[in-house]
Amino acid sequence: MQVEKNFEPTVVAFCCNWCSYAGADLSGNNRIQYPANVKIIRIPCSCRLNPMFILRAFQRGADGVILCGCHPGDCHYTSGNYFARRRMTLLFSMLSFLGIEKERCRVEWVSAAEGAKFAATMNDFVATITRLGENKKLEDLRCKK
Amino acid sequence: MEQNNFKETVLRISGVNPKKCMRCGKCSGACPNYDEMEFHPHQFVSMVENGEIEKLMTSPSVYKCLTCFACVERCPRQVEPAKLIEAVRLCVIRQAGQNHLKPDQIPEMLDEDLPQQAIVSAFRKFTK
Amino acid sequence: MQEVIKQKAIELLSSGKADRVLGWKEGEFFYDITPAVFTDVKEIEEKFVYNAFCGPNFSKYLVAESRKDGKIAVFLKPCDTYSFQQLLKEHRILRDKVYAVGIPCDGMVDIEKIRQKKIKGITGVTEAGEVLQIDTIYGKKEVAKKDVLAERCENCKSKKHVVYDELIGEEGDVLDSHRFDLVEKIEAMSEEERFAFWQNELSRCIRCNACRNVCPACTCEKCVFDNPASGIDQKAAADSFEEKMFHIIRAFHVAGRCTDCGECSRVCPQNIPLHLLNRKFIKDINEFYGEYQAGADMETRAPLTDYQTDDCEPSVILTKGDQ
Amino acid sequence: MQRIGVFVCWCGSNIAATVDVKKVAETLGKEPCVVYYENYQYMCSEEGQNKIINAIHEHKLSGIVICSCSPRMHEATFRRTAQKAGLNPYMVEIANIREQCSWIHKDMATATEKAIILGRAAIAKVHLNTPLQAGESPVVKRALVIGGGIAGIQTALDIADAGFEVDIVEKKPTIGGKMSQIDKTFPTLDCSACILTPKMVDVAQNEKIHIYSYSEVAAVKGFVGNFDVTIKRKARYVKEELCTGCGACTEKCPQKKVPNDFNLGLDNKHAIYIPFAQAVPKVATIDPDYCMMLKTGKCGVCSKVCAAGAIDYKQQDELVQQQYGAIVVATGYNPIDLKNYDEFAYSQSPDVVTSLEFERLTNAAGPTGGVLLRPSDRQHPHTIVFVQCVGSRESGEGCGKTYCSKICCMYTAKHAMLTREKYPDTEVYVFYIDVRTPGKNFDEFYRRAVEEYGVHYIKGMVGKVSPENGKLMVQASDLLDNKQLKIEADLVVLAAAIEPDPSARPLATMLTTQMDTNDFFTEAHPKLRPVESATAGIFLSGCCQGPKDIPETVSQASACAAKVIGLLAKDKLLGNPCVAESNELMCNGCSSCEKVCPYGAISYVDKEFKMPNRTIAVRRVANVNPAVCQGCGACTVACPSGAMDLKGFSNSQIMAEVDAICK
Repeated sequence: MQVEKNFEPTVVAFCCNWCSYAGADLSGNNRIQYPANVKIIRIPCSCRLNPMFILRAFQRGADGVILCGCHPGDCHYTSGNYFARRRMTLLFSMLSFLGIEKERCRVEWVSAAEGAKFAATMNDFVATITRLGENKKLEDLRCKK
Repeated sequence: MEQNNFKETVLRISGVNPKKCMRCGKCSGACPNYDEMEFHPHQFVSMVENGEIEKLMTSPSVYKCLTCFACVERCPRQVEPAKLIEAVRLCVIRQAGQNHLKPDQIPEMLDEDLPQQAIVSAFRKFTK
Repeated sequence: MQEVIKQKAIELLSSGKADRVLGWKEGEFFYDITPAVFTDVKEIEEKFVYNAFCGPNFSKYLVAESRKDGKIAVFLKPCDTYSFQQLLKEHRILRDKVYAVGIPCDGMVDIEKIRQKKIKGITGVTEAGEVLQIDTIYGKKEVAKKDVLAERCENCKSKKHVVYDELIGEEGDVLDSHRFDLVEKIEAMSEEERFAFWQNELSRCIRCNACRNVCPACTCEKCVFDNPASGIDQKAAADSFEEKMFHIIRAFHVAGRCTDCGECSRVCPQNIPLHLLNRKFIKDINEFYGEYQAGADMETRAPLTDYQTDDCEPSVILTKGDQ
Repeated sequence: MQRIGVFVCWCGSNIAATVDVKKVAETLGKEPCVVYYENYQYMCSEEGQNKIINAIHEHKLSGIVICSCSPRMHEATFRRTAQKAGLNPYMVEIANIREQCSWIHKDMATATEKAIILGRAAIAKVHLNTPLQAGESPVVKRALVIGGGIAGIQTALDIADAGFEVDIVEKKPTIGGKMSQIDKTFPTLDCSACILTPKMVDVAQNEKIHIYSYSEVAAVKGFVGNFDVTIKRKARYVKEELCTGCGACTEKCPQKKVPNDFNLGLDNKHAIYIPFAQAVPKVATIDPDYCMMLKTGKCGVCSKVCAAGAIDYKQQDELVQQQYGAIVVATGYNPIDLKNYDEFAYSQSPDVVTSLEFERLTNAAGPTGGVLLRPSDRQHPHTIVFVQCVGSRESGEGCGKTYCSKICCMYTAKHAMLTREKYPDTEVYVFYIDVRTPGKNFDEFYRRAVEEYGVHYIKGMVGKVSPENGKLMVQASDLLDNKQLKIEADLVVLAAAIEPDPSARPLATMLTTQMDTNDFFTEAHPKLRPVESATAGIFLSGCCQGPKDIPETVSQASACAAKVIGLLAKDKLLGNPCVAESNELMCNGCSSCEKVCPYGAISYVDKEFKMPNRTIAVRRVANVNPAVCQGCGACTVACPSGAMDLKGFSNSQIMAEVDAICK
């Protein structure tokens, strides 16, 4: 795919309040850089992420969506991320089945102590999305300005 | 068979994971033929883990094991030492002759009166 | 078989075991069978049918019917019993208001498949064992029934009735079907091919909502697509994305609850193979979390309301090759 | 229509050095419904907070957005500020432009642009915010302790000491638990009864404590602060309030062949019994499986000899209903059943005993009067073999437990030491895999057993025990000397693994608390909340949470009491208002949400709905208990109709944020 030179992807990161949002804060505290393309939305738990939100993001022009939550077994609510894991696995599989680039969505477990991992994950994810280029398959054209 | 692959071979044949051993010695405690052995069941496990297979292969201990499976039965961590010993024995057999018998040697050994089944089982045994 | 079932319907009604009977009657055309609630014997004698076009799955009607006064008798084909039990499991049907009669089924016929055999002007179809005798305005024709079975019946998953009060005929078995073959074929395509395939299929969607309206898993009191507060309400598909979004969300909503009854594809006026989306979820669930058949029993937890601590990670999708 | 105020903080230079705060404020000021904007050096300072308060008053703001540091830092601060100004605290949203913007970006243009987008998302969300009120629920000032062992006793005493009513439910006829069966305690070797029974008396005499002995919890409803518990008082056929515990009945009862469970079946008791002399309550109990009167209607001796007239053969099980603010689980442990360890001949020889049985054999109040005698022939044993780790630390594929039972190393050292002290002519062998002695004075204790008392510690597991000619042949390997030993022993003592009491599993279901695969209760956090369960208002004390020795159990019991007191001291509980809420009109009653709720906060009710044509339909709908819901949102996604939504993180709010970011 031809990558535009100055393509700046829009990446939405859903972070659970207890681990990953804190992990993102920690990467800030430690001044570890990651691209400004990433915009974080705080949710109480990874299990709060409705697949609808991911589709909505793509519809409105996001190029990549990533969900970060507590590591399996460490969920603040004991089992939320286990449910999220099943839901996301099935959703991603379906998107891939429909021919959507499967790298556009990702789930990563980031603990409150893993500031460096958060930044590394975001660097890698943004690089992947930049390589994939603009999300055309899932975009609602009406929303394009 | 390559020499340095002995450990891998033993692990593959036996399906045993010696890392599960917690060195409790219940296998050796349970072994009815302990006194006859140079290396005891628990040593088998640690020696396999340390890769000292050749030492085991040349030890008579391998043949002192009665294969009673008391150690397998009693092991609290399902390490199954007897299966390791059996695997070492197989290593010895395999190394000894690769194939004791080749198929083209069979016709000349045939005897009219020899039952078919005996030929087949002999072939199995000697090619092990 | 039609007579046996008809007599049973009459018996249930006249004995007072049921106040209403949910059965099939002819619609506009002989092959266009519609569900009907019968309340008197005469009506049953005149109109009740059971033939190779009785596709409609009654389970969904029972959500409303079981809440009315009196008891309703219903005839359920093996695959219908799965939907019925799934709805029981979700507390959508009041069990004690329903008298369920399991009836045998040896496959429903797809009229389109007969037409595809260049048989035109069809005026009637009669079953004669393995063969269908077709009356047309050009004379009589014959086709083998197995050649014109609906897709879901070709790949019938079960002849077993999982729940009933009474069974007509003998109990069948769960079958080994090849229902995932086409899903596997699509999985084996390249990403671009898959996209093109679905683009071609889904772009035909006219958002008539027939698939949703017929689906026995879609019994929501208010559907998210009709709810302005949901943020995804749509009355019509404005572009290609919305078709996808509609069908992805619909498939996701019924994931783990869809019994693979195939009604969605049966009613689609645009012949979109919608059941493939549901089957993809069923196949994934089976592969990732162990075999699960929605509606097969009342106890097993639905896969999306359950988990194992060692479930696979979503990244499993990435490593599945190009699917 | 909202009237929104935007406040951009510089955080000194932390934000202002990389983000053009003025531009952010001005740009966001142009957003719809934003009627006021400002930027200031330190928004969280008193001066900054006053600016916010003034702006709320002056511009009649209905919602505010603060672009500042992480909400994990100052969300609570700014919510209080809003509240001071009379604005609902949940009308505040924070855009995190420090940790997630200025600190990670270097280019000012990029950072400013991102800060604006983050601000926009916060504004989009606050548009849809609604004032939330934290629900209040009253607290019943009474605690329930389930289990009357040392854990339950200590917790109850501490709670009662703080002035709250406590009920103990104990399934046995007396409280005391396992500790009452133990002879001496390590590492100080003080007599167990001497330290336990005074506590039991304290419990009995404490006006705040009520004991339901010979009782079980039958049902639990409700939630933190308001549990509704049904207690089943099993019929003991003796009127508790009349019985004086004189013991006349137990002496005269003709049925003497009842296995004495208090002595683990090592001797017999009567069909009417008091478990031991210091039992609390000291009340007789009839064993209905053995009492001739109850079985055949012929006897009645106890009734005749009872001067108090306390015997009541017609007594029935009784259900008691009681409200509690907090529930403490202290169900304790049991040694595992050794039926699968036939290599140790436990079922073949009475001289192979568990450690708990050994305790009874050495206890002055035990079946042998404290003289160590073999159960088989009542002879003094001269060689005793102790086997450690029986059923502990196994791979989990067999019948044993994967965990270390923790207490066995120490009590075995104690047994070995006491035996050598009392009977120096006895040879004592301890077969161990590892000796684990972390604890104050623990390793010293073990070393004393070896060095001063001459206990033979041998590394290696026993492989086989076989009874031969009245002796026990113990075959084991000595791993360090690399030889196999055959010891002719008189008595073999097995340190059986301990497991949670079987009553714990059904109790966990009733309490909607979580358990691990070994049936130990799971604590809310393994490090920081070790005595609370994940379910609010349910606390864990003692071995029900994991293997523990007495000192550890007592300290956990007191910690548990502190948590309970903290809860009961409140008159009202203020909930987290960001909880799930079900829209009854849309709910299908399908139970999907209930299945994913980790707290059991969702229940179902049949509700009447007015339908067209004046008809009424009854539908099953979900009901969220806001006091129990913790606001994770799992239910909102499980709900197919979208009836379930989460306050503070609603579907529309999150989608508004998505839209603002993706624009």
